[in-house]
Amino acid sequence: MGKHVVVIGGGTAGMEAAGQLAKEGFEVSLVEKEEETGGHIKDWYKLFPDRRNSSEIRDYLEKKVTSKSIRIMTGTYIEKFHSYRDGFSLFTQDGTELKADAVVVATGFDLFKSEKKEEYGYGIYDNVITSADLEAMFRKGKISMSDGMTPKTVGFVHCVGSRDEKAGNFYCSKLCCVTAVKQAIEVREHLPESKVFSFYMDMRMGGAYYEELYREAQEVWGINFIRGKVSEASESINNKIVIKVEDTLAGRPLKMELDMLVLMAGMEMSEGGNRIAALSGLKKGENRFFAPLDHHFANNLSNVKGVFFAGTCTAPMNITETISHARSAVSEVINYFNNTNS
Amino acid sequence: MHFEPFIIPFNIGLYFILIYVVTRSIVWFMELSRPDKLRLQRGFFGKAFGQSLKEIFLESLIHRKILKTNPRLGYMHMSLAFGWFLLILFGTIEADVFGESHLNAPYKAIFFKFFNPDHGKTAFEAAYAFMMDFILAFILSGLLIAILKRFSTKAVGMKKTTKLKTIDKVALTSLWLIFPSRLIAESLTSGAYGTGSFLTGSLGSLLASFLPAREAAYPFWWLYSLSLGTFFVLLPLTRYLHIPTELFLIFMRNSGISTGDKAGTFSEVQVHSCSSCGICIDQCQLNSSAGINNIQSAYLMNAIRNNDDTGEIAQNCLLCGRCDLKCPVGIELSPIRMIQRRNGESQFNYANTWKGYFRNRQNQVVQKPTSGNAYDYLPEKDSENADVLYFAGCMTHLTPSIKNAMTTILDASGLNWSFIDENGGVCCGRPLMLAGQDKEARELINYNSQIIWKSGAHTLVTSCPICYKVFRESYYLDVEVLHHTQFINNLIEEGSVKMNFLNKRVTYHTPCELGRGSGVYDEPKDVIRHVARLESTGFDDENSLCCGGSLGNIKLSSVKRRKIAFDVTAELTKCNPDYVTTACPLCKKTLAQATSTRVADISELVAEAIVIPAAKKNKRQNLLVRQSAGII
Amino acid sequence: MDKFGFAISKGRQIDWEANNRKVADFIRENEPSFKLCIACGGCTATCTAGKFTEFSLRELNILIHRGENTKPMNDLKKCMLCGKCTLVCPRGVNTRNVVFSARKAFQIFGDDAF
Amino acid sequence: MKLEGKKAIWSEYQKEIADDRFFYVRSCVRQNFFPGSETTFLKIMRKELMKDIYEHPCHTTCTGIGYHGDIVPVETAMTVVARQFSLMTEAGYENLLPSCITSFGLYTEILDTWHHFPEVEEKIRKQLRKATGREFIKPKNLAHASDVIYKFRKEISAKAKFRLINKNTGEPLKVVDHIGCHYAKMFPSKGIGGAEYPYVLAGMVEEWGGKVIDYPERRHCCGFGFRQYLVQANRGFSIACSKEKFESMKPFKPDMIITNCPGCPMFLDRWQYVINEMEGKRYGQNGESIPVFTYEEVAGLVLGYNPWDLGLQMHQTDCEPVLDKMGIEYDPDEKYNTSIPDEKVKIPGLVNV
Amino acid sequence: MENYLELLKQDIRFEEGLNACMNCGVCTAICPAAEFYNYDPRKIIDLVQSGDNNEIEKLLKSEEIWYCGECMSCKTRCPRGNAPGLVIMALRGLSQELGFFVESEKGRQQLAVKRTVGQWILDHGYCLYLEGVGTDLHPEQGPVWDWIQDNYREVFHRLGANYQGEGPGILRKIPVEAMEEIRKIFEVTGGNRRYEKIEYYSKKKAEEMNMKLDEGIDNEYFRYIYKTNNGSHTK
Repeated sequence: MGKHVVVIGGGTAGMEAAGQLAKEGFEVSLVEKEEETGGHIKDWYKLFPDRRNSSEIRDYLEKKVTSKSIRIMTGTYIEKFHSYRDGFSLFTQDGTELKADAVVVATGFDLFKSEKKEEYGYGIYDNVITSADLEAMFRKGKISMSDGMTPKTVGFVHCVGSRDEKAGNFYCSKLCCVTAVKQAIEVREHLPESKVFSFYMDMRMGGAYYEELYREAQEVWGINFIRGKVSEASESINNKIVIKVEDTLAGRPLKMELDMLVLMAGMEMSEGGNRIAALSGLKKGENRFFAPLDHHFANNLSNVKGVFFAGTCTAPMNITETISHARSAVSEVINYFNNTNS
Repeated sequence: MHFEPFIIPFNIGLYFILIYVVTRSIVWFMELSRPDKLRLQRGFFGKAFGQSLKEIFLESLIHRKILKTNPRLGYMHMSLAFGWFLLILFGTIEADVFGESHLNAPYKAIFFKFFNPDHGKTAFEAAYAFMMDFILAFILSGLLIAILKRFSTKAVGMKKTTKLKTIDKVALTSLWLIFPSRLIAESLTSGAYGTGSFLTGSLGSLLASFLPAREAAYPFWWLYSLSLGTFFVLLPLTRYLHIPTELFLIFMRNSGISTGDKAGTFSEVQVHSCSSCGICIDQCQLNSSAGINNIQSAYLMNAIRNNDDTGEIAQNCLLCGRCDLKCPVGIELSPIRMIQRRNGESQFNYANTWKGYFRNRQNQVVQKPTSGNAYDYLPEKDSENADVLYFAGCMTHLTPSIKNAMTTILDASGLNWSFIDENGGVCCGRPLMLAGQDKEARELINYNSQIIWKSGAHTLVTSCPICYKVFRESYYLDVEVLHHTQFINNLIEEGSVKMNFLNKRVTYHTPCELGRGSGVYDEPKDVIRHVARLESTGFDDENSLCCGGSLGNIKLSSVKRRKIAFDVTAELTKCNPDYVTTACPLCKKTLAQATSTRVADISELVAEAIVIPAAKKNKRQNLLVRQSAGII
Repeated sequence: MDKFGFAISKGRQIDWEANNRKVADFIRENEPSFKLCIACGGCTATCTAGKFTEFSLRELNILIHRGENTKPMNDLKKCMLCGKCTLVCPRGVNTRNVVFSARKAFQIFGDDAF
Repeated sequence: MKLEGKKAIWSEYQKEIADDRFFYVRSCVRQNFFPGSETTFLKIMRKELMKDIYEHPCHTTCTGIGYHGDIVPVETAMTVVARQFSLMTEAGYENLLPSCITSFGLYTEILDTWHHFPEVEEKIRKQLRKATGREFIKPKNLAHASDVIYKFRKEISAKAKFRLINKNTGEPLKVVDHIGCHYAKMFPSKGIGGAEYPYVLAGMVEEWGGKVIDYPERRHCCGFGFRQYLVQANRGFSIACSKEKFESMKPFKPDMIITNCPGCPMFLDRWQYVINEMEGKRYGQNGESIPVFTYEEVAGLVLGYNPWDLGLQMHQTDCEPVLDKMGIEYDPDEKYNTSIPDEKVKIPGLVNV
Repeated sequence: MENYLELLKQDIRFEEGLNACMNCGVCTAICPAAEFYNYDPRKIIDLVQSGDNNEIEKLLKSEEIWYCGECMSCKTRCPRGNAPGLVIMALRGLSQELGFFVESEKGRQQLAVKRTVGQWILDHGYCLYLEGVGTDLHPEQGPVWDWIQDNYREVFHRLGANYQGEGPGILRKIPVEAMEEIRKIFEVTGGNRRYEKIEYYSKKKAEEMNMKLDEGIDNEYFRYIYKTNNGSHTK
């Protein structure tokens, strides 16, 4: 067919989609704003629930996009987006024009900026970090506080920037709970002496083997789960993080000193996504993610014919879901051309 | 004749053990309660005496019970016990008859061959020697099995055998050495003098053919004497104390003494009568299904003897009572276990003294902090008058089908009945007792008793065997306590209920508390036979299994409980019946989780089969309404 | 106090640092499934004692985990050990032994439990 | 502690504060407990900053304390507030400048409610008309008096005779800032620096040479809680709250406390005295209590006004330690001198807590 | 019996203060009252949103609703944009409307607030008017307060007050016509009605408890509600 499809975003969804498209005989341009492909996977160490190394997924994706019919354009972002009856013409920052018969938008997500939850003091208190920061520590293989010491008590705050009107996000980011459980276990693995606490509103373990992981965290790793949203964190004279929370199951306020506080940042529509939305007139939903035509049976289709969504640019998803969503996007692309041809 | 030093170890050992046994018996006797003392005296000088002798012969020597349950194991025990007994008996006679003097010191008999090396020349002597050899061979054969057993338990058809401590091992080896050393000693001597019968004689001549037999014999006589001596001296510290103790036990039991709920001489004697034969381990489902094999009765007895902490062991048991029935020595294992559970509340504890050669009663009062009355919060409750009371019990409230079935049946019976705990009542108290907390249990018992008294009823029907047992044994009530299977059976016999025959094949699981616990075996089966075809399983009546749900065990994890339940249901469904029936809500719940076959309480079957007389239809109607309205 | 007509109120927060959790440790030691509670409240719902008095095993579990031992010590007496809760627990917590061990712990530790 | 982080937040929470022509409304609490502060405020505004600030003789309480004491219904409070607006309109001013945080909070809340429920505003206009025949225009700009001092902190700094610096050590004074709850907790965007790290006082302190210390309970309420203090039986709660704060700030060795709320300075001041009476505990350095000031008093000290004209003698805790550290000259005898000629100076019993 | 939830919904603060609550406990965690009183705003909100009329009536008669200090810290944090503090204010309003407040020790104190602050507003136009209010009612004000009371005019004069003077200034005398307007507003907007209800129900309660309650603050009932703390409110 030799049709040309531009895939915007070189993360999990983008790479998977590009790979599948190439398999189906399309010419593909994979546009990634960063210097290398891989997206968030790059920053993650191990994946829930099976705790496999994220690099395995990355290798798989890298292999997937080796086909010569895929043109990988890293360090590139779209500046103009024109749609015509028979296709699209996209311009990158350096003015290169990409003529496309179809576009797959895979702009993914950004992590919620935790400093917005001022009361948790991210960016203010030395030992308040985010889940992403912690993954970085895992990759380095060393969990340490600002003073280089290893923490003895670590707390995880769920729902930072999710289910929170004040943060502007009403939705549940869906992956933070299981990530918190996974990270809590990893902390105990790295620091067997440490005590780990998890402050949650609801444990949303709706995925294969998520609940089992939660159980393991309690049974094997003795992680303390306390039901209540942390209200505020502050710093004591000896640099400990003092948190206030209600132990809602005991019906009593609880005060605790921690060496380290990990904020489970939620997922938000990515900056890149917003830019594309602005350029292309693609509709966004109330949750600010791209709005598929239909959430049940057409959640790869957009309000612009020939533009398709893949992955977390439409809603929080885990990697499994992202990959299958990308594949279904490709099958939608195929349908699209079959219909336009006939 | 000159003095032989090698007999010293034997003599020391012998006299030591004789004195020891006597003194210990006296101590035990002294520690008996007055009534028990009288009982024992009466028993000893009464007709029970003969009975006891018979039992001693059958059990202590022949080991009939073990023979029944496990012939190979039985033979082993018999050959050693009975064989040795014969050896001593005829040895003494031999020494009397053929020795140079009559009424010799025991050693003369034991080392007869040494002192009469050329004995066995005449035909009669030869014949006698043949008999002696035969007995020895008999023992040695048993010994052979014993040794095999140590290395492969399968050899004696057992799955597990008791584990040993060092001291036991030493004693064991000395025991094992006794007879081989005697064999070799006698053989060598015989070899030297050309005497001895088919065993010692032939082996003797063989050895003599290449050994200086006379010189070689001497060390073996030493070894023989030494092993005897060591064995006797160590005996009080090891399970072999059961050999003398068992006699004492038999006398006490036959004098009508029983364990009771406090530690005392009788429980002590029982504890020491355990030979660690390991039959209890084989019976135990915690061992066979749940892979727990360090808590069985044999280990408990051991732990008590050694004064180890029995807390864990005592609690980790289903109290199904399977071992009680199979114990060859007839030790009341479960009651002793309960004593251990109550430990901490009971005043009498025993502690080892004299490096374990003695155990005395410590009269220190171990009391737990007085919690006051734990259940003051229970409201004053007055019950409506009725002839028949129905007490569903906690567990039945988790199996409403049984509750509803019983309501149907009771309504159909036309009796004036009342439902004590229709909207949830107070626990019967047995669960607390099973955990060893009798004081608390007593509070609940009193509370429930009040209700029952006030009602003026003459019959109390329970659905839960756990309640049934405690109502019968620990409540002081002047009402007839019936399990619902018994109650239904009565109804049928009186012909006050009519039932259709459900064309179903069913198996019946006897609940522990109902069967072994309370001796109710037949009524449930009779009831079943009225409504369905009852298939037998390999585990009926006394031999029935525990479902695994038992409240008797507070330690057992749900996972292991399920393992037991799976094995049990596997047996119960072998003949793939339509229903597995039982007569206990807890059994029902436990078994139901482990099989796809429908598990039903007998009452449910009956309710299904029952023919409601027109008069009572409306009552039934109301019931259905109430049910659908979710009131019950 | 008298001079001013009031006394300074004491805080009622659970003070994690100040609390003593040896009872919880003891129970975890004796009954590992203690850790598995997800506070669903099934035990409280089915509780025999709970029919007659304020008694929530779910709450006591939490309090013990936090080292708030006073209420549990007084309340656990109310339990009848009937074992219904053990049968309904979705996480297979051996609640009966939890109560049993807790009572034991309070007996052993006495005032050191606080 | 990373300051950049806070700065980032502060930069987000800047609000518009009028530059001149303010309509000033007084605070019931401050008039009774810190009259000197309001006097000083007006003096600074008029004499130092040359601002036009008008006070209408007919303005009254906003009923805030009654409203939060739950004896004054919301509509009554709204109508009383509407009347203040109409006084302002009548006087031709549009920048409302309350001296009281509770008032500020109440005005903010009412304007917000009216914004979301215009029908309520209409109803109130009707009721005001019915009761007084008055009309009103809503204020164009609403700022608390402390906002204005914050806005002009640099100007004040320029005229400063003293700075918040320990003249012996040259170290900046360690200052605890306590913000009235109703300043920004209800509407973070209406407060300088927001609700979590309010900058309104911190800005002054930094500008005038001091150093703000950040302690765990800094956001905690002083415990006024209206009815909680007003009724004697409830004061145990009120004092417990302040105590919580003292215990939390003690390790940081603060030199002084600065507040922008009417009640707070009074409570943080008096409760130190009571705790000392009850438990013999003090929270300042070398056995003293922590001096407590209003922001006007601090501004006044910086500008070199006479401490006794600021009304520091009305504090139960001694202010002298801070005066000494700042190197301010003062006449001790003047402190309790009621300054009416040939009248015996009455010294209260035990004052120096 | 009325539907209390409906009555509450008529209060604008209730409408502002309560969207769906998800019981996260953020309010209780930060609430000063929850820290010292046996009080849990989360539970109250949950109860109110359950709409159970009997429970709400119990609540309106309870001690709990009087523990809140109205600092509004809860409003800052709630992830669902609720303001438990405002809901409490609505509950307190209704409790007084229906006369339920006298059923609780803390509720009865409303009379004390009314007869002090409330009276001052109507008499002087200030929420506080402390001349003559000495350390007998406010021992915590300490010796300095005695001194101030002893030298009231001098002290205030020195600090530039216009004490009871004409024109603007500190503690000035508020002009008669202004006071008239305030009283009129109270009449028109239900302020007086609220005052009367507090008085009416308190008098009834006083009789019921057979305590003397006549005008002013110098009587048995006032002293009782002002000083009594049965100690059941804190841990």
